[in-house]
Amino acid sequence: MSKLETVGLTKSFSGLVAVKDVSFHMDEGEILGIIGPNGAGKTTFIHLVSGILMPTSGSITFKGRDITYAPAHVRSRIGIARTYQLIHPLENLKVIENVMVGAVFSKDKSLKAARKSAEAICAELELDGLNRDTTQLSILEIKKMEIARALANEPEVLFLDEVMAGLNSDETKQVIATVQRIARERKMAVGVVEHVMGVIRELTERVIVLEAGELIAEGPYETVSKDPRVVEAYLGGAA
Amino acid sequence: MKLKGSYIAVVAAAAIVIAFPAFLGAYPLNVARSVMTYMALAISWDMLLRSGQISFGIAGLFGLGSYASALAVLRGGMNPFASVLFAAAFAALVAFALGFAILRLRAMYFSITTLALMEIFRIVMQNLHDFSGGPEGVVLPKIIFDGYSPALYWLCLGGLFLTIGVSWYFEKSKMHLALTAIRNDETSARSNGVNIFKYLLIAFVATSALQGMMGAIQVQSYGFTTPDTAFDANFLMLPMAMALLGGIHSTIGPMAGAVLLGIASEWLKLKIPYGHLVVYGVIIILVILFMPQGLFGLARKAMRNRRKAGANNE
Amino acid sequence: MANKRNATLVVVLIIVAVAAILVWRPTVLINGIQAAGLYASIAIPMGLILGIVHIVNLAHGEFMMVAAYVTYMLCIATGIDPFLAMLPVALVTAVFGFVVYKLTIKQALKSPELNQLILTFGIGISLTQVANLIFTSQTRKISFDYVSASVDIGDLSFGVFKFVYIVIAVLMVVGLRLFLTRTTTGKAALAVGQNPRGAAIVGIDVDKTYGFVFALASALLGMMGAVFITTSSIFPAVGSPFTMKSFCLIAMAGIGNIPGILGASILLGVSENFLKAFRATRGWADIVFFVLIITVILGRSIKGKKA
Amino acid sequence: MILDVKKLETGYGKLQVLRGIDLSVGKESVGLFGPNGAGKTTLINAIMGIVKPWKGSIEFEGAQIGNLPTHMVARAGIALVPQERELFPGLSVADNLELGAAYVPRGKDIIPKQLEIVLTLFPILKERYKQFVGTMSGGQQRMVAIGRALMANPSLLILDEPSLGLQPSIVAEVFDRLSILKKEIAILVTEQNVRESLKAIDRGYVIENGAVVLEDTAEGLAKNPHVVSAYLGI
Amino acid sequence: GTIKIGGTWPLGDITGKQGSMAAQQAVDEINAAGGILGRQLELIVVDDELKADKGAAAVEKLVTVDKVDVLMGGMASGVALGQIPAMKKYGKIVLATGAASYKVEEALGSDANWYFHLHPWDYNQGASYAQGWDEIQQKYSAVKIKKIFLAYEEGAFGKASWDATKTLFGAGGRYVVDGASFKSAALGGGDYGSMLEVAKEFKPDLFLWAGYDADALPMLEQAKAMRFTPKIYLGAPPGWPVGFGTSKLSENVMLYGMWAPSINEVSATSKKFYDGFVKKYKTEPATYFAPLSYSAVYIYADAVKLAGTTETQAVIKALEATKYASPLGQTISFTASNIIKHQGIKNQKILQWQNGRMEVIWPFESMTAKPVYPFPKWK
Ligand SMILES: Nc1ncnc2c1ncn2[C@@H]1O[C@H](COP(=O)(O)OP(=O)(O)OP(=O)(O)O)[C@@H](O)[C@H]1O
Ligand SMILES: Nc1ncnc2c1ncn2[C@@H]1O[C@H](COP(=O)(O)OP(=O)(O)OP(=O)(O)O)[C@@H](O)[C@H]1O
Ligand SMILES: [Mg+2]
Ligand SMILES: [Mg+2]
Repeated sequence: MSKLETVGLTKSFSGLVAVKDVSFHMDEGEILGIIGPNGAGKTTFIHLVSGILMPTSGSITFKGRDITYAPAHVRSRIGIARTYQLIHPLENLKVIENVMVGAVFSKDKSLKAARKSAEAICAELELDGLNRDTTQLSILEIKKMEIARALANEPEVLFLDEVMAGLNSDETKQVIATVQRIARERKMAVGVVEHVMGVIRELTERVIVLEAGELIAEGPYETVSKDPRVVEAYLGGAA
Repeated sequence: MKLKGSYIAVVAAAAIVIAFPAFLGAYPLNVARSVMTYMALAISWDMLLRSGQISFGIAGLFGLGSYASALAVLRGGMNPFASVLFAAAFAALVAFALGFAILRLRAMYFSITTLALMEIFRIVMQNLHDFSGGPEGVVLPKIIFDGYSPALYWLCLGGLFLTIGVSWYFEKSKMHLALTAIRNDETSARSNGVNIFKYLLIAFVATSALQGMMGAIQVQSYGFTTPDTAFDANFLMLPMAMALLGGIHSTIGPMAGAVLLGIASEWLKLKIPYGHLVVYGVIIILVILFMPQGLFGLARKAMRNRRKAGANNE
Repeated sequence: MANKRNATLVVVLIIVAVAAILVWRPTVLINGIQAAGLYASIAIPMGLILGIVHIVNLAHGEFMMVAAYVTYMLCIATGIDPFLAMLPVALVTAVFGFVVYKLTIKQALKSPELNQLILTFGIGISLTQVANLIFTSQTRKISFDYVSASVDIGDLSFGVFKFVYIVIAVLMVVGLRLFLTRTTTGKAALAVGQNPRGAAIVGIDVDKTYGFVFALASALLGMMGAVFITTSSIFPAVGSPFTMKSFCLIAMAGIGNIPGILGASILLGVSENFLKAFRATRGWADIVFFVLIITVILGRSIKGKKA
Repeated sequence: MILDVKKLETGYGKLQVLRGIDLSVGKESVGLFGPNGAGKTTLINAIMGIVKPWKGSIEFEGAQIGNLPTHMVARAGIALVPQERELFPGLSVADNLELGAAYVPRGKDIIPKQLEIVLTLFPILKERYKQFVGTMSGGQQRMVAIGRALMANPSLLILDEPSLGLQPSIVAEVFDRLSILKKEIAILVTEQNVRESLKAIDRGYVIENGAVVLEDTAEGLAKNPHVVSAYLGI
Repeated sequence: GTIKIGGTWPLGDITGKQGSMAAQQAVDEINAAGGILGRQLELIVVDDELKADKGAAAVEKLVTVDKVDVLMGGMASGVALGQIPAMKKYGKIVLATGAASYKVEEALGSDANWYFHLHPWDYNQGASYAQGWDEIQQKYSAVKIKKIFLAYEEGAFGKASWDATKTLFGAGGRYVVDGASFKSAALGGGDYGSMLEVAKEFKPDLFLWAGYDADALPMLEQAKAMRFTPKIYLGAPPGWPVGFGTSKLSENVMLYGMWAPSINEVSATSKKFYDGFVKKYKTEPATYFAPLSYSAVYIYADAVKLAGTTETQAVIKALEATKYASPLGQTISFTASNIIKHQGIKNQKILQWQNGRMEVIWPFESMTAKPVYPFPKWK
């Protein structure tokens, strides 16, 4: 059964259609790649699904429940989490508190319980120095912290918007392995937006391709990456 | 161990403050009341500030509380003590109703709207001649405790303790996480399940109730109110300056700032009868320029450095 | 975005104006527009600073007060007309604004906005109180015959001099608009306002730009202060009510929307005078100012949410 | 040498990040690699005058620039594509690009020519010429940032992770462009996308923990086992 | 030791500033003449900052810390209201130089026999003007007043004036009274257009405005622009702008007040006060708060002399016998008002700007010039 499903999802910004009639679904435990040219609407799509933006038309269902216009915090509480393309640390909170936010408000945990589960998640991601200020973190650590915070929501569906961007390949591999493991353990559906094709190849079983807001291709990476439309619009000679 | 130590310190400090009337005269008690009133306003203002919302409505809610209490006694024959609670509840109710409209606003737009509301409250009180006494205000038949200084002091102190308590709760509970998250990054907060509106509303209603309560205590202690005294812009700017001076986003900072500015203003006035406000203004300027984190920030920094130095020595 | 905001203001404005004429009170429009000119021309320099340096200058009214006293002293000493004094006064206040910027505001630019707010509040207190020490709270005013210049239409006689303010406001709006959208310096100022670090990276001198904007706004305000003494008494606290008014007008127009300030001023000026025209509502005229501000701000936020 | 950095030490507050960096760039393209937090961006910030050097010297075209304010460094002929992009969100693409050139010497004269180059490289920017930059997608904004730096026609172009967030085809084009440019000007580029960037550079440095641990030609780096395992894995 | 006088005034305002200066002048004069009962006087002034809580703290300090023998001063009613609880608590003698609002009297209640109110209450002022205009109309048959228009500022001062005017002039049908409020320039207003329009339509014989000095000239200018020319143009601000008399527009404007330098011609005390003030401070007294505060010191000093002690009850007795020929051109003594027992001045003066000077035209015993009537039409 699909965890998350959209039908005819559309978003326009005063004339410019950023997401156009996108119907897609995500299943339990799958890792889905979302690729497409710059400005194709990937980030906007995640904004729509996570409730940061409201769609112009179309519908979104989560486990059979219509959530098209549900506010963001409600979606987080029922099990949709995400990270952001641009980092969003809460800089007046310690690292551990940053992670606790997810547990406290999405899962209504007490501060004590939240701290415990946050510590566990951080350990899993190999993030330490939890009493530091976020300004002292490197990019890798901030990204880990944001993944940890999203995981602390204990989501059933998780979107990662270019989390590996800016990491070197060593670091990327490490993050990929962790995400894969956690997704498997928790039977979580994960949507990954990336421009580094190596990541997509390693991580995902199925890929959807957006272009100019439209879903133009779908399937395993190997197939999709040979689709002439994808090659022309997105990969160029680089594939 | 450490926790216990700070508890003892807090209890001791509270005991000393409660015992003040035993060894202080009417004048220091009067100054203390004024300082405590500003302190409570500064703390309550800071509590909402922790969510990033800069309210310019302190004086408005303070004034509203003053009028609610005075009119409840005068027109409704309410007991003065009950009227203080009534004023707090009334301010909370008004804040609750207004909150639905204005808590969607941010930054300067929120500030201006709260400022405009304060002016509206003032103009309404000024124009409802028969009900609120118009520009000349209302005089109560008698003041609470018949003006007995220590009792007035304790009443005000009670209000302050309550404010400190609520603020402390805000610091230690998940309100702290919620408000800080909202201040730092609303998008991120929303995506992590924080119901922004709910927490803003809680903070706005709670702080408004405290401000209204302090207004009621003030009016019952002086026995009169007018639109100009109840909605005095000083109740707006000074608490802000005090909080900033002491260090924002904390309970102790606004307290330190209120003591410093409150006592400085009284002292300057006695030393420089003509022109003390010039020096007052200059002090504010200098403190902001040279202590941008406030007293508390400075202390925090010093402590951190000392701790670091200690760590290095090991 | 800005155009849309203005469009809303214009529509509301027209409705109010039509209503005013319908009940046949031409003076509502006359008085309203005269008042609006004064509001707008004081608020616009503040809007400029807020839009670019992102400082809410709570000493704004006090800056104008300083300009007014400078003009007053100059006119008393030399006997010249305030309109002639405009240029020298603008020069003085530009320097004054620049010095205040360098000595204080510049040092606090990196601090949170709240620090700047309280800083300028402190500057405001200091300026008022220094003026109070030098000049006392007793008011001063020079009379000029032309201030009472009058026009008769039928039974109706009204003063026309105060239209000078709306002229000044329009000139400011047009001038600033040309400056900000057509000149490189203007665009650079906007760029600095949006991202100072990015501006430095492309070679814009951020500090100089801030200083320049402050000086420019102070000069405009200085000119305004010079003309202000023709129609208004001056005293140390004369400026402070205008700080809040200006701040409100800017919020109503939306930050960075300078033409909108003029629109908001006209809307407010006319509505205020509309209420003042009737006995029953006269005392409530002040309230319209604040009610309108809240309405417009809330209205915009709801519309913004939907978009 | 166009840029000469000697024994540079600096950091933030009390935190030292760079511990004596020596680095030089001639009329060539130089790559700067290293793990997260190694200090690449800090080095670039020091060159740009965004952080002040504690010790050591920075020489550009024979003159010391270590203590110049950022805008003077830019006017001296260094253009930067910052890691965080640092655009003007409320200005249009057109204005952002124009400001890239407006404040460098003789910048106004070269605007039409440079604009041509930028718009050919990133056709989408031509389509979105009047759009506010703040409403563009992450990758589109990166293009504006690169375009803005190209507008200045600098003698030294510094790019801090230019490929971040760009789609593969555009990454390739950007590096193609750099290969052409390096014949005329000096280029310093940091990248996590080492594989792609090695095609466009002549030499490279690997920085770890605030110090240079390796310096070699592009071919040398490509064969270096450490580089292969840490940076060329994916 | 010295006899200590505690004064609270708003020192940042010209009224309080000069009030406190004039009180100091009186203290110096008395000390130079040997003091009272062989003791020197000492004036301790605390700024009330125009704020109720500050004013109350000032009273607490003066009484409990400085241990003064008497309190005096005051200007704003709002501050007085804040001070009254503290004053009641101590029962020290108070010589109030301000606080015109009847609310203050209500707050005092009838038992406050230690409170000596020098300044007239708002209703005293109104009654006094009604009497004044009656007498003027009797004496000068050309002066005929039927319609009175009051322009009043929106605050407490204006509102009180309006209430008093309505009851005192409106009653009995002798006068037709109308009015309109305006926002004073002192509080950010300064547009009188719509108010003047109403006034002009009403065609009053007497146009009276109750506002502040900041309103004086702009209102005249706008009235002129609208060609509004009542027969009597009368202002009732607490003070006038610097050099108002030098403006052409000021000619023949009438005003309510208590004191003007022209009173020097009819009162020796006034002249002594005036010359002393100018000599000491190199500036003119700008409002009546200076001579009033000066009077307060003398009245107290005389009472102590009479009582032969500073003991409160004795001094209260002595004060009740006060007959002080004040610089205000009238003799001050204390009689009952509506609620309190000790009200000093009850009547005001009607003056007129003539050739740049304020001339007293009523009461006739301190008259310095004849009224010019009607108010000249604009040229
Ligand atoms: N608020 C907005 N107003 C107008 N246009 C917008 C707005 N937000 C996004 N867009 C446009 O919508 C399109 C999709 O943007 P989006 O950020 O979703 O792209 P993306 O696929 O995430 O691209 P990238 O890979 O570069 O991050 C872009 O063309 C962008 O310019
Ligand atoms: N503004 C700052 N204040 C304090 N510390 C900082 C600041 N910027 C960077 N740092 C710290 O300096 C170190 C070096 O950071 P820098 O950004 O130069 O690394 P980098 O090599 O560019 O890494 P990345 O690949 O993540 O961009 C890091 O540990 C970082 O935490
Ligand atoms: Mg994106
Ligand atoms: Mg970097």
